[in-house]
Amino acid sequence: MITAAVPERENYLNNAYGIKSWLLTRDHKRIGLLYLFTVTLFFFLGGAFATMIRIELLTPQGNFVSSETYNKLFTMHGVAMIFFFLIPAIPATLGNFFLPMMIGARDLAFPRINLLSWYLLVIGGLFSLFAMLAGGVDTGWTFYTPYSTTYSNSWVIATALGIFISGFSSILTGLNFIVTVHRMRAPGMTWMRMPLFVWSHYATALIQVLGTPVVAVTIILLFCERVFHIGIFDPTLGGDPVLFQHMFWFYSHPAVYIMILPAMGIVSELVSVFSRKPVFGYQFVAYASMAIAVLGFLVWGHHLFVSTQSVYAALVFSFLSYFVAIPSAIKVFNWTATLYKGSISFATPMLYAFGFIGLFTIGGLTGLFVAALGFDVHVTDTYFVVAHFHYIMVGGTIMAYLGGLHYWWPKITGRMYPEGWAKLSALIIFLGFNLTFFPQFILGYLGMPRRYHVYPDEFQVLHVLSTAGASVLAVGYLMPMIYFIWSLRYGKVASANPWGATGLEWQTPSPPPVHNFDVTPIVTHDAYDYSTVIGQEVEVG
Amino acid sequence: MGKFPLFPEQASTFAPDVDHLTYFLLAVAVFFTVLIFCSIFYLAIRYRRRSDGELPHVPHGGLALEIVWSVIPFGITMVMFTWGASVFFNESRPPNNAMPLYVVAKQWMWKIEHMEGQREINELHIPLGRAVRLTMASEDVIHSFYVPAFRVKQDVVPGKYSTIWFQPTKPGKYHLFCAEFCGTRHSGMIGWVYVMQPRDYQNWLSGGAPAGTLAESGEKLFTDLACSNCHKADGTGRCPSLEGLFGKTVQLANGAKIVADEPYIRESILHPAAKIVAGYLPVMPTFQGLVTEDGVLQLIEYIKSLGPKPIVGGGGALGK
Amino acid sequence: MPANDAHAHAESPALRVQFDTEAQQKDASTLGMWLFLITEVMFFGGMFLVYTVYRNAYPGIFAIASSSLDVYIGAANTVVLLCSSFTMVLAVRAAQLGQRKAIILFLILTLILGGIFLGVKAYEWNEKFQEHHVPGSSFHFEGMQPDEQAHAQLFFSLYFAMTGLHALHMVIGVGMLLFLIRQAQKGRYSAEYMTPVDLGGLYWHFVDIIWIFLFPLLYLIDRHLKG
Amino acid sequence: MSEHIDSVKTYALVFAALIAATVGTTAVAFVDLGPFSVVVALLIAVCKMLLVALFFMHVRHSTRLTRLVVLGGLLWLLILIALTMGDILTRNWVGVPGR
Ligand code: HEA
Ligand code: HEA
Ligand code: HEC
Ligand code: CUA
Ligand SMILES: [Cu+2]
Repeated sequence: MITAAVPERENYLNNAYGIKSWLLTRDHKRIGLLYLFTVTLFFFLGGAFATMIRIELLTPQGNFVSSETYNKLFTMHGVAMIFFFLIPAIPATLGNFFLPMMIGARDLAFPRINLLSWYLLVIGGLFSLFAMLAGGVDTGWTFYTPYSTTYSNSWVIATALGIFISGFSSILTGLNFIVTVHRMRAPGMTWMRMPLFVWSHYATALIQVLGTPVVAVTIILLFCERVFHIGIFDPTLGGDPVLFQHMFWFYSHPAVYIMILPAMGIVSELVSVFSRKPVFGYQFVAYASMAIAVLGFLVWGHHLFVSTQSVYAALVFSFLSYFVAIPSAIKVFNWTATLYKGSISFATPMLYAFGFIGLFTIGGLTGLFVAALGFDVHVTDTYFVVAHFHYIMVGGTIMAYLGGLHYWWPKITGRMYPEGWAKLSALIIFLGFNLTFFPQFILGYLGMPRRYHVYPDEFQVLHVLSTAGASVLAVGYLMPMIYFIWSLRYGKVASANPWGATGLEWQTPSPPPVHNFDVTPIVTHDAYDYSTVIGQEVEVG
Repeated sequence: MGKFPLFPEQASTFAPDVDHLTYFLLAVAVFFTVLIFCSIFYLAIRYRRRSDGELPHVPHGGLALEIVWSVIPFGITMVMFTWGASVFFNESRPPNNAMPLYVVAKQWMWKIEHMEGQREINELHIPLGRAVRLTMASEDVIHSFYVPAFRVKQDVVPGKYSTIWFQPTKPGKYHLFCAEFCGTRHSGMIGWVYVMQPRDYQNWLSGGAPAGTLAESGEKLFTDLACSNCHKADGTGRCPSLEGLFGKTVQLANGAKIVADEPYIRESILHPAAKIVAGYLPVMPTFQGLVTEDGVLQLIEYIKSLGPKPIVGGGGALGK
Repeated sequence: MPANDAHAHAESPALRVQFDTEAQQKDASTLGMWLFLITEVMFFGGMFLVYTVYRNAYPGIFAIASSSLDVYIGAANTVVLLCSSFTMVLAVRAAQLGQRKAIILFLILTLILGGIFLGVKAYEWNEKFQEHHVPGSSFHFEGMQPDEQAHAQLFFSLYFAMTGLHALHMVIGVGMLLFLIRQAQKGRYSAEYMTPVDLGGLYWHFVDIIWIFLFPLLYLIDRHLKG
Repeated sequence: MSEHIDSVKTYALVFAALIAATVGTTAVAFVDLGPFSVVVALLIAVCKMLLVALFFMHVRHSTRLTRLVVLGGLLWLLILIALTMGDILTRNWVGVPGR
């Protein structure tokens, strides 16, 4: 039904060769791949730390590694996963690659700045990596003072500087996206015709631009405090340690929406394409992204419920936390409603989308649990919270990320992935995931504190289940690694639009030419108008 | 392994409160999770793609529907908020008749001081059925006092006092955890809470050989640190008398008024210049570095013992 | 806009390949600059937050510590910086009108004024060193108890952090001015293409605004107490 | 291009106003206004900021989007400070230490 791309055609991959053509590229697509490579490395690094955490927790006595090592393991796990994997994961790889294409632009507004952001991530990553190899950090990914400033003997500064530098990577990416969306849309691409993926990246970019600078300045103060001991966060010198927590979470709560919004964008695309219907309530879903981005800034204090924050502040933050739930609920319901009377395909990306919706629902609802003050007092700093955020970040974001990778793989590489293996791994990941993290809800409610590597015997059964799940999960994650690489060579050659999708990125050959489109497209339809592609030949190339 | 519980023990008055809230939250969560999962399963199978070229009809979105599924969840969340907040409010305000105890946290142990002078490390003995109020201080980093069976937790932040209270309802031995990451042996900063029958508790109290009550230790410190040189009982000289100070409203030199509670007295000892009593000169030296957090607590207890006033819990009255 | 990109690109060498028109390119750069300035607002915002918190906690000590700063030097430096903003805006205006000589002249004036500001700042800091008002082990503030010393030190920590960060931005601004002057000398800017000067102006004025707040917050706390 | 080019006179007037405000804020700092000292100092600073932004940075002539960006930035700064101070200023209200 669709013409196959001619392999010899010049595209962004074969227009130049050699390391230099990659390291100095300004093509957003190549930069996207550089990011893909980088964040994958960090994912497996973080995964290796997770593996060691899970092995350690098999026995209650804590006899696999020492306390010190264990503390470093979960810290470096959190740092690698959050700052160097999940925050850049979707925006900087798939966002970088597809956002310009989806709005019909030749590139981002500032290609050189885009390349610079990748270098910043790499430099920041190297700093933190150096810290990890040189001896590690043991403060937890939250760097609470005064432990991190006065008491810890580990590589706090190098790690924090790494995060500081990579923060600028995030800021510049966000800035680039906002300008691109405002100024680079193809003729006819009005705001209400933008794919939801673009909307959600726009909302994400707002958070990156408004939130990240605050964590940057917080890290500077942490640095000053640790090096010069000036008292900003040190109670013996008149400082307030809780102030650090406010500043940290002012960024880090919105940052969780940096991690989830792009994933929601992907899911919107997937649900639509594989039901062949526009996303139900398109406008509501688009505005919900913006609402999440804005409201997300008002709730950070829900991480401080037992921190000696004032009772009144706690009430306000708890109250406001519930407002974020509404736009999230709107999205979940609209995705579900999209299926109604659709034409639903069970291709792998769609399986991941289903997985996302289900696990995000559980993760999100347990977010509402912990936003309830009386409940949170009991479970904060226990495995309940650990389970909550892994449900959203691993069950949600990574599912969507994998879904997106499968969905766009043909466009990125010009090759199809093997469908059978992909379905199998999606299933393994789903099962392994639940086995790993569901027991942690129970553990948490029973009172198992987080960041403990020696724990009372009665928690062992659940920990063993969790570790078993993690091994299944590891297998599930390794499979795509293998078959994606395999497909580069042996995969079926992909056509321009294998899924019958409407996005502009599918109106150009796979892999796309250097400047994305041979002719700047003119947009005349809403996003997701499938009557324009189904039953009609797509002429490309 | 042995034991394999799925639900924690209920051993304080808060435990049922929190658990009821949990049941509600669970019910909501199960309802929506089942709803979403079932809808997806049903719709995906019912409307699966039957032919490659099929193009479904596009229904129009419904504003009514959007409103329904925003407003209903919103209503539910407001119940969650109110319920959670009311439980929390109870947890935040100890009753006036609560039995006071002091806790000093440090890397990596819990030190507990009873009024009668008993000191314990990583153990806390309390009588059944009596509300207990802990005033907690940290000597180094942030720790968090957590007893899962009581469903309570509160951070202990260096540089200030924090308060936690509970009323045990079941005799037994319960886990005490440090829940805030505090360094290498964070997972070793654990202990036990023993809830005893009041009679056993009395026995336990008289069992040890305390060096004297907390207030008596404070009195000794008061002389050792030479506080008594300035602060005379009759209030003569350049210094205010501390008799009956605790719980009183103090007039400050800058015009403000403040109730003399534990944080105020702590501040008066460690940062005397911060709040000057009206009519006096800021000549009191700071005792920071000269007296430990335990010492400050003993001094406070001594000053409390000077007063005719009963201990003011601060509970009940909102603000002033 | 669309079809004749190739044509537009051949016409104007400053137009980058991802843009269709110069207007689009300029709009994009300006928006990018404003967004960057917003990140700066939040960046300094963190400092202002810390300042607010501690000034609220230790108002008295902050007033005393603040009054050891020299208001007159601070005020004079404010004036210097405002002058530089004035010359900067004139440079932008000259660029808008395509007066190449005037651009260079005003940029150089701005540079000189910026240099004076930094010089005065350096002098003030040097004084602090001699008075042992620099946070650290040798910090000492006359006539205060040890615990008050710590709070005074907090004031000076914020003083150095805030003025230091501001000065860092000034230094970057000076580098930017040097670049603009070089380019202007090469005749790169004209009435049609002056985006870099325009953006440089925005940055310079922003740094000025930060100082407009730093001056009262750091120098003018309860001045009437000491006179 | 539809650019506004302000006259040198406008700029000079704005500049004069800025200098006057600087002198004013310094002078008024020596007067005891009690708690209003801070308020006055900040008000003057805000006025100066507005002058610089509106005239020197051309916000007066700029697009709605630019204004939105500026306002957004200030609003976010306000959120940061207001909600944090909301905690700090209410800390002793319940009368229980640490709550
Ligand atoms: C991507 C990451 C992500 C996301 C999206 C979220 C989303 C949410 N989070 Fe979570 N959270 C984290 C990552 C994330 N969180 C992390 C990493 C931590 C711990 C950090 C640490 O301490 O190390 C944390 C911790 C955390 C806490 C602090 C717990 C503690 O330490 O004690 C709280 C408290 O309120 C909270 C709440 C919420 C809420 C209300 C949402 C909401 O946005 C959720 C909204 C979603 C839904 C509500 C589900 C969909 C809706 C329906 C299916 C319809 C039905 C709905 C209703 C009835 C309303 N989170
Ligand atoms: C994006 C974020 C992200 C992701 C993807 C994950 C993924 C996982 N996490 Fe993580 N986690 C966090 C973010 C994340 N986590 C954060 C922020 C914390 C808090 C840290 C803190 O307290 O400071 C945390 C804490 C945390 C804890 C609590 C530690 C404690 O409090 O004591 C646990 C325990 O089970 C855990 C487990 C896991 C597991 C099993 C996975 C699995 O999903 C991982 C699966 C992946 C793999 C298994 C990789 C496959 C590769 C291989 C198998 C190759 C391995 C190679 C060698 C072994 C040489 N995580
Ligand atoms: C040099 C004399 C001096 C010494 C020694 C001294 N104080 Fe004081 N103290 C004062 C003065 C003067 C005041 C009143 C001015 C003020 O508020 O600082 C005061 C105030 C106080 C207050 C607040 C009283 C109120 O009415 O609000 C407390 C509590 C207190 N001191 C406790 C102590 C303790 C405990 C010690 C010993 C560890 C001590 N003081 C040692 C001189 C002293
Ligand atoms: Cu003490 Cu953890
Ligand atoms: Cu949060």
